[in-house]
Amino acid sequence: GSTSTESSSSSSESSGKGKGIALAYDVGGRGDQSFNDAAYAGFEKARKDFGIGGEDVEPSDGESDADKVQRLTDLARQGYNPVIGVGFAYAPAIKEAAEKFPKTTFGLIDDETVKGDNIANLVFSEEQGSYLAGVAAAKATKSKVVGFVGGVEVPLIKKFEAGFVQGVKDTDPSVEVKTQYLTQPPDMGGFSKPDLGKEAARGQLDADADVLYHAAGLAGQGVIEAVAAKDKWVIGVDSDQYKQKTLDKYKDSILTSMTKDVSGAVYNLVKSVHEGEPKTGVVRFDLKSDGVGLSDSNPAFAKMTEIQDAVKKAREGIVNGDIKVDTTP
Amino acid sequence: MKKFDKDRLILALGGPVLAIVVAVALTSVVLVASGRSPVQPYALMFEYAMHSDIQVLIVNQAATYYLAALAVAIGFRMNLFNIGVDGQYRLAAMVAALVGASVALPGPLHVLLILVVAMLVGAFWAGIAGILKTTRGVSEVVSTIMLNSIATSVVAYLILPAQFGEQRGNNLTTGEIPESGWFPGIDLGPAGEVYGFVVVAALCGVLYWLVLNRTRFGFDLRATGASESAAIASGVDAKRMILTSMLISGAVAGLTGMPILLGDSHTYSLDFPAGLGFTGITIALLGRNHPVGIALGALLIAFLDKASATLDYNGYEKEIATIMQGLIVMAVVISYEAVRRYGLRRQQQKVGEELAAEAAAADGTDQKTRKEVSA
Amino acid sequence: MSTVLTKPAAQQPKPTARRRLTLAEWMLVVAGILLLVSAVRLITGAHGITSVGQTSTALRLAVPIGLAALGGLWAERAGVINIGLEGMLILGTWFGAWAGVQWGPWTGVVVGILGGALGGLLHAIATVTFGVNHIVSGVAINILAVGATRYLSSFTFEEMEGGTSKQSPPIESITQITVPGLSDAMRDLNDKHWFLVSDVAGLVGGLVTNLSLLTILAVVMVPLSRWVLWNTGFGLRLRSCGENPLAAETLGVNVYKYKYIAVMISGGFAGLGGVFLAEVASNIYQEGQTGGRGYIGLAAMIFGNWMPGGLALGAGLFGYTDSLNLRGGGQNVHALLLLLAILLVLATAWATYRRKFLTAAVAAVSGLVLFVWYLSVDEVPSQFVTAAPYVATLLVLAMSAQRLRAPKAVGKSYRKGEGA
Amino acid sequence: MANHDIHLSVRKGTVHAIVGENGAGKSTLMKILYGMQKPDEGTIAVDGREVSFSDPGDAIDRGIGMVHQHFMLADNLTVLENTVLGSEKLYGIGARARARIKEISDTYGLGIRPDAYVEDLGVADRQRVEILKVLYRGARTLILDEPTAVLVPQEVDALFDNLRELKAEGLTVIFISHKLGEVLSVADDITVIRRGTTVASVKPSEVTAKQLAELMVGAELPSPETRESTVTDTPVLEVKGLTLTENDVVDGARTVLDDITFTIHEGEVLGLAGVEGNGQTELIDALIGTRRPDGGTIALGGEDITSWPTRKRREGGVGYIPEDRHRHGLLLEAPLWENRILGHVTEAPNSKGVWLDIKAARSDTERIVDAYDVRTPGIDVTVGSLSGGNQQKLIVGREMSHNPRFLIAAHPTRGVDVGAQAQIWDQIRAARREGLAVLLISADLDELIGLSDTLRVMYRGRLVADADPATITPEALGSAMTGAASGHLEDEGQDGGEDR
Ligand SMILES: Nc1ncnc2c1ncn2[C@@H]1O[C@H](COP(=O)(O)OP(=O)(O)OP(=O)(O)O)[C@@H](O)[C@H]1O
Ligand SMILES: Nc1ncnc2c1ncn2[C@@H]1O[C@H](COP(=O)(O)OP(=O)(O)OP(=O)(O)O)[C@@H](O)[C@H]1O
Ligand SMILES: [Mg+2]
Ligand SMILES: [Mg+2]
Repeated sequence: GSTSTESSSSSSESSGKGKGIALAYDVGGRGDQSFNDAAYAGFEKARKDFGIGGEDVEPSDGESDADKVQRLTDLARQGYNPVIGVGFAYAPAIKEAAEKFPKTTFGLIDDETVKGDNIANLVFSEEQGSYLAGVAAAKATKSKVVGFVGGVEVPLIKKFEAGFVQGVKDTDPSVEVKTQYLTQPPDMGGFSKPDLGKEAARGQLDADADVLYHAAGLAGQGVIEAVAAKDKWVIGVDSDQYKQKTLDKYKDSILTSMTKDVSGAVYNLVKSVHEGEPKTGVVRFDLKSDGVGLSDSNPAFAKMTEIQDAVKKAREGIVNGDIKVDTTP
Repeated sequence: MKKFDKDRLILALGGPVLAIVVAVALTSVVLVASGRSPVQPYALMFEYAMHSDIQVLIVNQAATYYLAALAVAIGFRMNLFNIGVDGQYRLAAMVAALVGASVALPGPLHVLLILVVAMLVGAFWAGIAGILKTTRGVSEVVSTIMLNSIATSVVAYLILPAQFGEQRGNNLTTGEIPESGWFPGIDLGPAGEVYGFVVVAALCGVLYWLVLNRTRFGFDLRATGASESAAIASGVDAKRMILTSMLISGAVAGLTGMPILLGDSHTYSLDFPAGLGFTGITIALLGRNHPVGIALGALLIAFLDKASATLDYNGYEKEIATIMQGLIVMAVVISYEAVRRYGLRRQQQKVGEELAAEAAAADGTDQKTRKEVSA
Repeated sequence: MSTVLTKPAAQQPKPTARRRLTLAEWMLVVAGILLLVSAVRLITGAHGITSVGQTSTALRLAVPIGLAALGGLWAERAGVINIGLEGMLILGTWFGAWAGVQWGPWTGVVVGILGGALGGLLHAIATVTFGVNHIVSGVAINILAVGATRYLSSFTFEEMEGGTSKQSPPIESITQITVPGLSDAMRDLNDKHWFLVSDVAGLVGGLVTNLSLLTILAVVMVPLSRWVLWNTGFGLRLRSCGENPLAAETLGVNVYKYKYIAVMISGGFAGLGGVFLAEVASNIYQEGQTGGRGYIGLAAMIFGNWMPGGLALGAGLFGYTDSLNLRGGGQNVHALLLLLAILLVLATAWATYRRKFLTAAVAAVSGLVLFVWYLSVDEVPSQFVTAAPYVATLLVLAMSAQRLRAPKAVGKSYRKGEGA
Repeated sequence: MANHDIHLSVRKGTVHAIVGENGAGKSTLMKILYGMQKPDEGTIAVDGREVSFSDPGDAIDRGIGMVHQHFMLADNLTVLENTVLGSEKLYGIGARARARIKEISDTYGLGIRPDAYVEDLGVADRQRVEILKVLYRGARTLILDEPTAVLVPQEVDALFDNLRELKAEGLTVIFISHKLGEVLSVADDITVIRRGTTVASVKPSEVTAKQLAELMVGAELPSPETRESTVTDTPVLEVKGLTLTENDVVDGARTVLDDITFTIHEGEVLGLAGVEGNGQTELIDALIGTRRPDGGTIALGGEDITSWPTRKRREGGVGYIPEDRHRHGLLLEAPLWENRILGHVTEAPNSKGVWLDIKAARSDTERIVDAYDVRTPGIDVTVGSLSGGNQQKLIVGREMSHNPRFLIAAHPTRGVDVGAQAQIWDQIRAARREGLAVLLISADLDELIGLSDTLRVMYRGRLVADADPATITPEALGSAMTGAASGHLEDEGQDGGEDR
C-alpha cells in the first residue's frame, strides 16, 4: 500500500499554517503534574489565544525511536505546525522527522544536541534556578542540614542537584546536603511513586534536614506531604507548587518553587510560528530570560528579607556572569 | 491416517480462530459498554495498517518481539520460566554497544563481534539463574525476577560517564557505533527501511525449529520439558540440560536488542526500549512455543501496538489495544486448551473404537494366541 | 506372624526431615542477628540501620509486598500458581482509589479488595474451570489489568476535579495511630545509640509509630492466615487441594469450590495491597504505582517457604533493604557490606564444620570480596544500593533454597472425576 | 465404555470379592459406587433404597467408604489431617479427632501415629491410614480396591484378620483382587467381571482357583514358570560393595544401600524380593546411573561402569523397564514413535550423528508395534491414550530392540492385563535364552519365584537372604522380606537361617 504520508492530507502540509499545534509526550505523559503538564498548559493557552487546533499524543510503553519518528511524522503530515517533542528522548526522532518535513517547525524540549534549520531546541538552565533554591535553603535552614530528593538518577535531574548543592555551599559551606534518588533508569518509577518520595523525605527529615528540595515529578507530592507533616520547609519544582490545587493542604510548608517555564517555552514557539517567523536553533531559558526562577507566591517567603536579598544577589551574579553554575555535581 | 489429518487441521486452526473471534467480541462488548462504536476502532486500525510505512514499523517491531519470544520459548520448552529475558537483553545490548562503539573493525567482523558480545552477555546473565538453579535449587522464576532489577542497576552504573558511558545533552549513551558496525537494512524508499536483522530473526526461528525437532539435543530438551523424570531415566543429564537451555535462552535474549541497536539507534542510551522481555513472554504463550506461531503472535502484537496509534487521533483511547491484547491472550489460551482437550478425547475415542473393532474381529485368534503363550 | 498390622512399620520409617526450629531457637537466631547488627552499627557508625524511622519505613514498604505474598500463599496452598498478583494489585489500586475518592477510604478498602478478587475470579475461571496453564493465565491478567485500569481512568478520574487520566484526585487518609509514651520513649532510647538496647528500641519504636490502621489490619492478616489455613477445617480442605486434590475429592471435598475461594481470596489480598499503596503509601491512584511489587511478593512467598511467618520475613527483608536504600542508602548499605561479610565468615565456618568444602570456599571468597569492598570505599554507589534488596534475596535463597518445599500439586491442572 | 450391564448385589455383613483381570473395569465400577463417576444408566440401591451419588460426599453420608487402589493421601499432611479431611464436622480437627483416631486405632490394632507425616510412612502404614480414614467416617460398607497388591503375605494375613473382625461387627466389605488364592480364603461371595461386565457370581466353596481364573480371562491363566535353566558361567553384571547414603538436611547421612554385592550371569534372571522402600528403587537408580553410589563398584561385562553416566550405560547395553512407566518410561503426551526414541536417542536407528533419523525411527516403531503386539490405531497417537498393558509392551519392545546385555526389569507386569503379562514373560524368557542377564524386581511373588533363576531378599538396604526359586514358598520369602528371617532360606516354615 501507500505510505501514510502519501495517502492522506499531504496537501494540508503545504497549506502554510496547518491545523495547529502538536505535542508528543515522553514517558509520563499528560497528568504528571510536572513538565508534561506544563507543556500542556502552554499548548492550551496558545490554542486559546490564537484560536487554533491541536493534538497531544502519549507514547506507549517500551517504544523505540522508530515509533517516535512515526508519531512525529503522523503529526506533521496531518498538518500540525509546530510539532513539539516533549523531552530529550525525542532528539534522534526529531532529527529524522525534521528532514522529512522541512516546512514544519519542530520543537525539542531539553535537548540541544540535535540541530536543524527547522528545529527549535528549547533548553533550560535548571542548574541556575536550582542554585537559587540552594541559596534559599542554606539561608532558611536552622539545623544546617538540607536535603535533595531526585526522582530518577538521570543527567537532567543531576543538573538540579548540581545547582542546588553549589547554591547551598556557596552560601554557607557548613550546611550539609543530603541527596537521595528514588530509582535508577530505565526504571522511571521514581517520577511516579509518591510513596517512595514520602519515605525518602522522612529519611532526610529524620537525619535532621529541615529544608528539602525535590525534583521528582509526581513522587515529589510524597516529599511535600512528608515535609508538611513535620512542619519543615519544602521547595517545589517545575511549576509554582504553592498554587497547585492538589497540594492545597500542604501549601504553608512550600517555601518556594524552582520554576521551569516549559509552558512559556511552548507558548512562545507557537507564537513565533503563528506569526510567521518561526524560531529555530537553541532557545535558552535561563535566569536572564526568566525561563527559570524562584517563585515567591508564599507570602511567608516573600517576607523573609534576608533570604530574598541573598537570592537577589545570587541571581544578579548569575545573570551578569560572576557566578558560573555547574551542570554536573 | 486421512481422518487424523482432517482432525489435525481443525485442531490447528480451531484454537486461534476461536480465540480471535472471542477476543474481538469481548472488546466490542467493552466498547459498547463505554458508549463507543464497537467496530470503528478495528476499521481505523486496519486502515492505518494498510500504509506501507506502518507495515514496515510493524515488521521491524515484530522482529524484536520475535527474538524475545524465542528466548522465552526455549525455556518454556524445558519447563523453565525465564522471566529474565528483559534484564538479559538490556544488559547485553548495553555492553555490546559499549564494545561496538570502542572498536573499529571491517564491516562484517564488527557486526559479528557485537553480536557475539551480546549473546555472551545475555547467556552470562541467564547462566547465573541457571547455576543458582542447578547447584542451589533456587527457582528460576524468583532469581530471574531479581536479576532483572539487578541488571537495571548494573546498566545504570556502567553507563555513567565516570564508568564507560558518555553524556550527550541530557542523555547518557554508550557512544555511537561506527558505521562498520551497522547492520544494513532493506530500503523500501518512502515506506522506510526494514531492519536487515529481520532476516536474522527469521533464521533464528528456522534454527530453533531445526534444533528442537531434528536433533538429538532438541529431543533431549523436549523430553526434559515433557517429563523430567523420564528424561533423566533416558540418559539426559537434567542439570546440564537446565544450564544449557538457560544459556541458549540467554544468548537469544541477548540478540533481542540487536535489531534496534544495529539497525536504528546505533547506541544504547537511557531511552533504549525496555520491557520487551515481558512482551516476549506473552508472544511465546500466544505462539505456543512454535516458531511459526510465535511469528504470527509477534506480528499480531506489533500490529496492535502500532496500529493503535491511530486511535488517539480519532478520539478513541489507545488502551483499547492493550485490553485487546489481554483478552486475546486469555481467549487464546482458553481456546487452545479447549481444543486440545477435544483433540485428546477424540483420540482416546478412536483408540477405543479401533481396539474394540479389532478385538471383535480377532476374538477367535485371540484365544489361540493365549493358548500358545501359556504353552 | 498374624499381627503385622499391629507391629510398627515393617520398614524403617524415613527419619523425619521436617524438624522445625522451636520458638526458643528462633528467638536465639533473631537475638544473634540483632547482636551482629548492633555490633556492625557501632563499628561503622551507621546508626540509621536500626533507627525508629528505618523500621517504620521498612514496615510500610513491606506491607504491600507482604499482602501480595499472602495472596500468593492462599492461591498456591490451594494448588494454583498466581503470577497475576501484579495485575490484581493494579486492580486493587484502581478500584480502591475510585471508591475511596468518592465514598471515603474505608469504602475504598472494601471495593479495592473486591477489585482484586475480581481478578482472582478471572484467574480461577481460566485455571480451574478451563484448565489453562496457570502462568499463562496470570500473564494475561497482568496485561488486562493494565489496559483496563488505563481505559477506565480516562472515563473516571480524568473527569474528576484534580484527577487526570493517570492519576486520581487525593483520597482522604486513614487514621494513623502512634502509641503514646512508648513511641517517644523508644525514640529516645534509640537516639542514645547504646549497644543492642537502642537497636531493640528502634525496632519496637518503628512498630508503634505512625501506624495506619490499614497497616495493622495487614499485619494481622499474617497470623490470621496462618490460623485459618492450619487450624481450621476450612484451611485443611483448602490446603489438601494444593497437596493432593484427588485425595480431597475422594473424601467429598469440592475441590473446584475451594480453589475458586482460595484464588479469590488471593486476589482480595493483592487488592488490599493495592489499596494500601493508593491510600496509605500515598494518597492517590497513580498509573504504574505497583511497580512490579506483585512479582516481588511472589518471590517473598517462595522465600518464605510457602509459610505465613516466612513470607512475612521475606517481605520484611525487601521492605528493610528498600528502606535502607531510600533513607540515605549509600552509608547504610556500606555498613551492611560488613554485616554480610561477617555472616559469610560464619557460613564458611558452618560449611567447613559440615564438611561442605565447596560451599565453604565460595562463602569464604565472597566474604573476602565484600570485606575488601567495605574497606576500599566509604559509600556504595547509589546504583548498587538500589540493587541491594534483590541481591540480598538472591543470596539468602542461594543459601536456603534447597530446604524449600512447594505444595505438591501446585501448578497442576486438576479435572474432577479424571483421577487414577 | 469401561462398564456395561453390571449386576452386583452385596449382602450385609459379608466380604464380597470382585475379581477380574487388569483393566476389566473393577475400579471403574467401584468409583461409580463411590460417587466419583456417574453411570450413564442403571441404578444403585443401598439397604433397599435407591440412591444417586453426585460426589463421594454423598456416598460417605450413606455409610460407604473406599480404600483406593492407589493411595489417596496427601504426603505433606499429617495422618491426622489426612484422616479428618472432609469430615471435620465429626470430631473437629484437634484434640477430639486425635482421641477418636487413637480409639479406632486401638480397637482394630492399627498402630496409628496421628501426627506423623504421611510421606514418612511405609506402604503398609499408609494402607492402615486408608482403612482408618474409612472407619473414622463410620462407614458400614467398605470398598477395598486391590489392597493386597503392595503387601507381603504376612501383612495380607493380618489385613484379612482385620477384615474378618470388621465383618464380625456387621460391616460389609467389598474386596477387589485378582489374586485368586486370597479371594478364595477370605470372601463369602465372589463376582467375576470381564471386559466391563459381570460374567458370574459364585460361592468360594463351589469353585476352584482354576475355574475362577478361566471365568476371569475366558481362558487358562498363564503361569510365569521357567522351564529349563539357561544360566552360564559368564558374569555380565558384577556389583561389589555398593553403598549409597542419602543426605538429610536435619539428620545428616543415612545409609539406603549397604554393601550390596551380587553377580548376574549370562542367561540368568536374578529375582530381588523386598517390601517397597527397602532400597530397591535406589539400587535401580545406582545401576542405571541416575544416582552416584558412595562406595563400591559396578562392572558390566568386566568393564567398570561405576562412573559412567546413564546415557553411556544405556548405549553400553543396559536395558531398563522402570517400575513407574508413567514417570520414568514414557512421555505420555508424545506419540508412540517419539517414545520409541526415548532412552535411545543416540543409537541406531533413531539418529545419525547429531541429527534424528525420524523416518527410520518411525518405521522401526511400526516394527515394534507389530512384533510386540502393541494394540494401537497407529504410531502417531499419544502413548497416554493406550492401555497400560500396551504401553508396557511398547517399553519392552523398545528396550529389547537394542539387544541389551543386561536388563533391569522392575515390576514388568504391574497393572498389565493377563494377555500382555504372558507376552512380557515370554519375551524375557526368550531373551534370557539368548544370554541376557536380568535383574527382576517384583512385588508379585509368584512372578518372582516363577521367573527367576536365583532369588535374593532386600531389607533395609541390605541383601539379607537368598533362596532357590525351585523350593521356596511365598510365605518363606515374605518372612525374610519383613526382616524376620535371613541367610539362606531353605524352605517353608524355616524362618531362621543363620544370622549374619
Ligand atoms: N522459611 C522461613 N524462613 C525464616 N523464618 C521462618 C520461616 N518459616 C517460619 N519462620 C519463622 O518461624 C515462625 C513461625 O513460622 P510459621 O508460622 O510459618 O510456623 P511453621 O514454620 O509452620 O512451624 P510450625 O508448623 O511448627 O508452627 C515465624 O515467626 C517466622 O519468623
Ligand atoms: N469413561 C471411560 N470410558 C471408556 N473407557 C474407560 C473409561 N474409564 C476407564 N476406562 C478404561 O476402562 C478400563 C477399565 O479400567 P479399571 O481401572 O476399572 O480396570 P480394573 O479392573 O480396575 O483394572 P486393574 O486391575 O488394573 O485395577 C481401562 O482400560 C480404562 O482405561
Ligand atoms: Mg507450620
Ligand atoms: Mg483397578
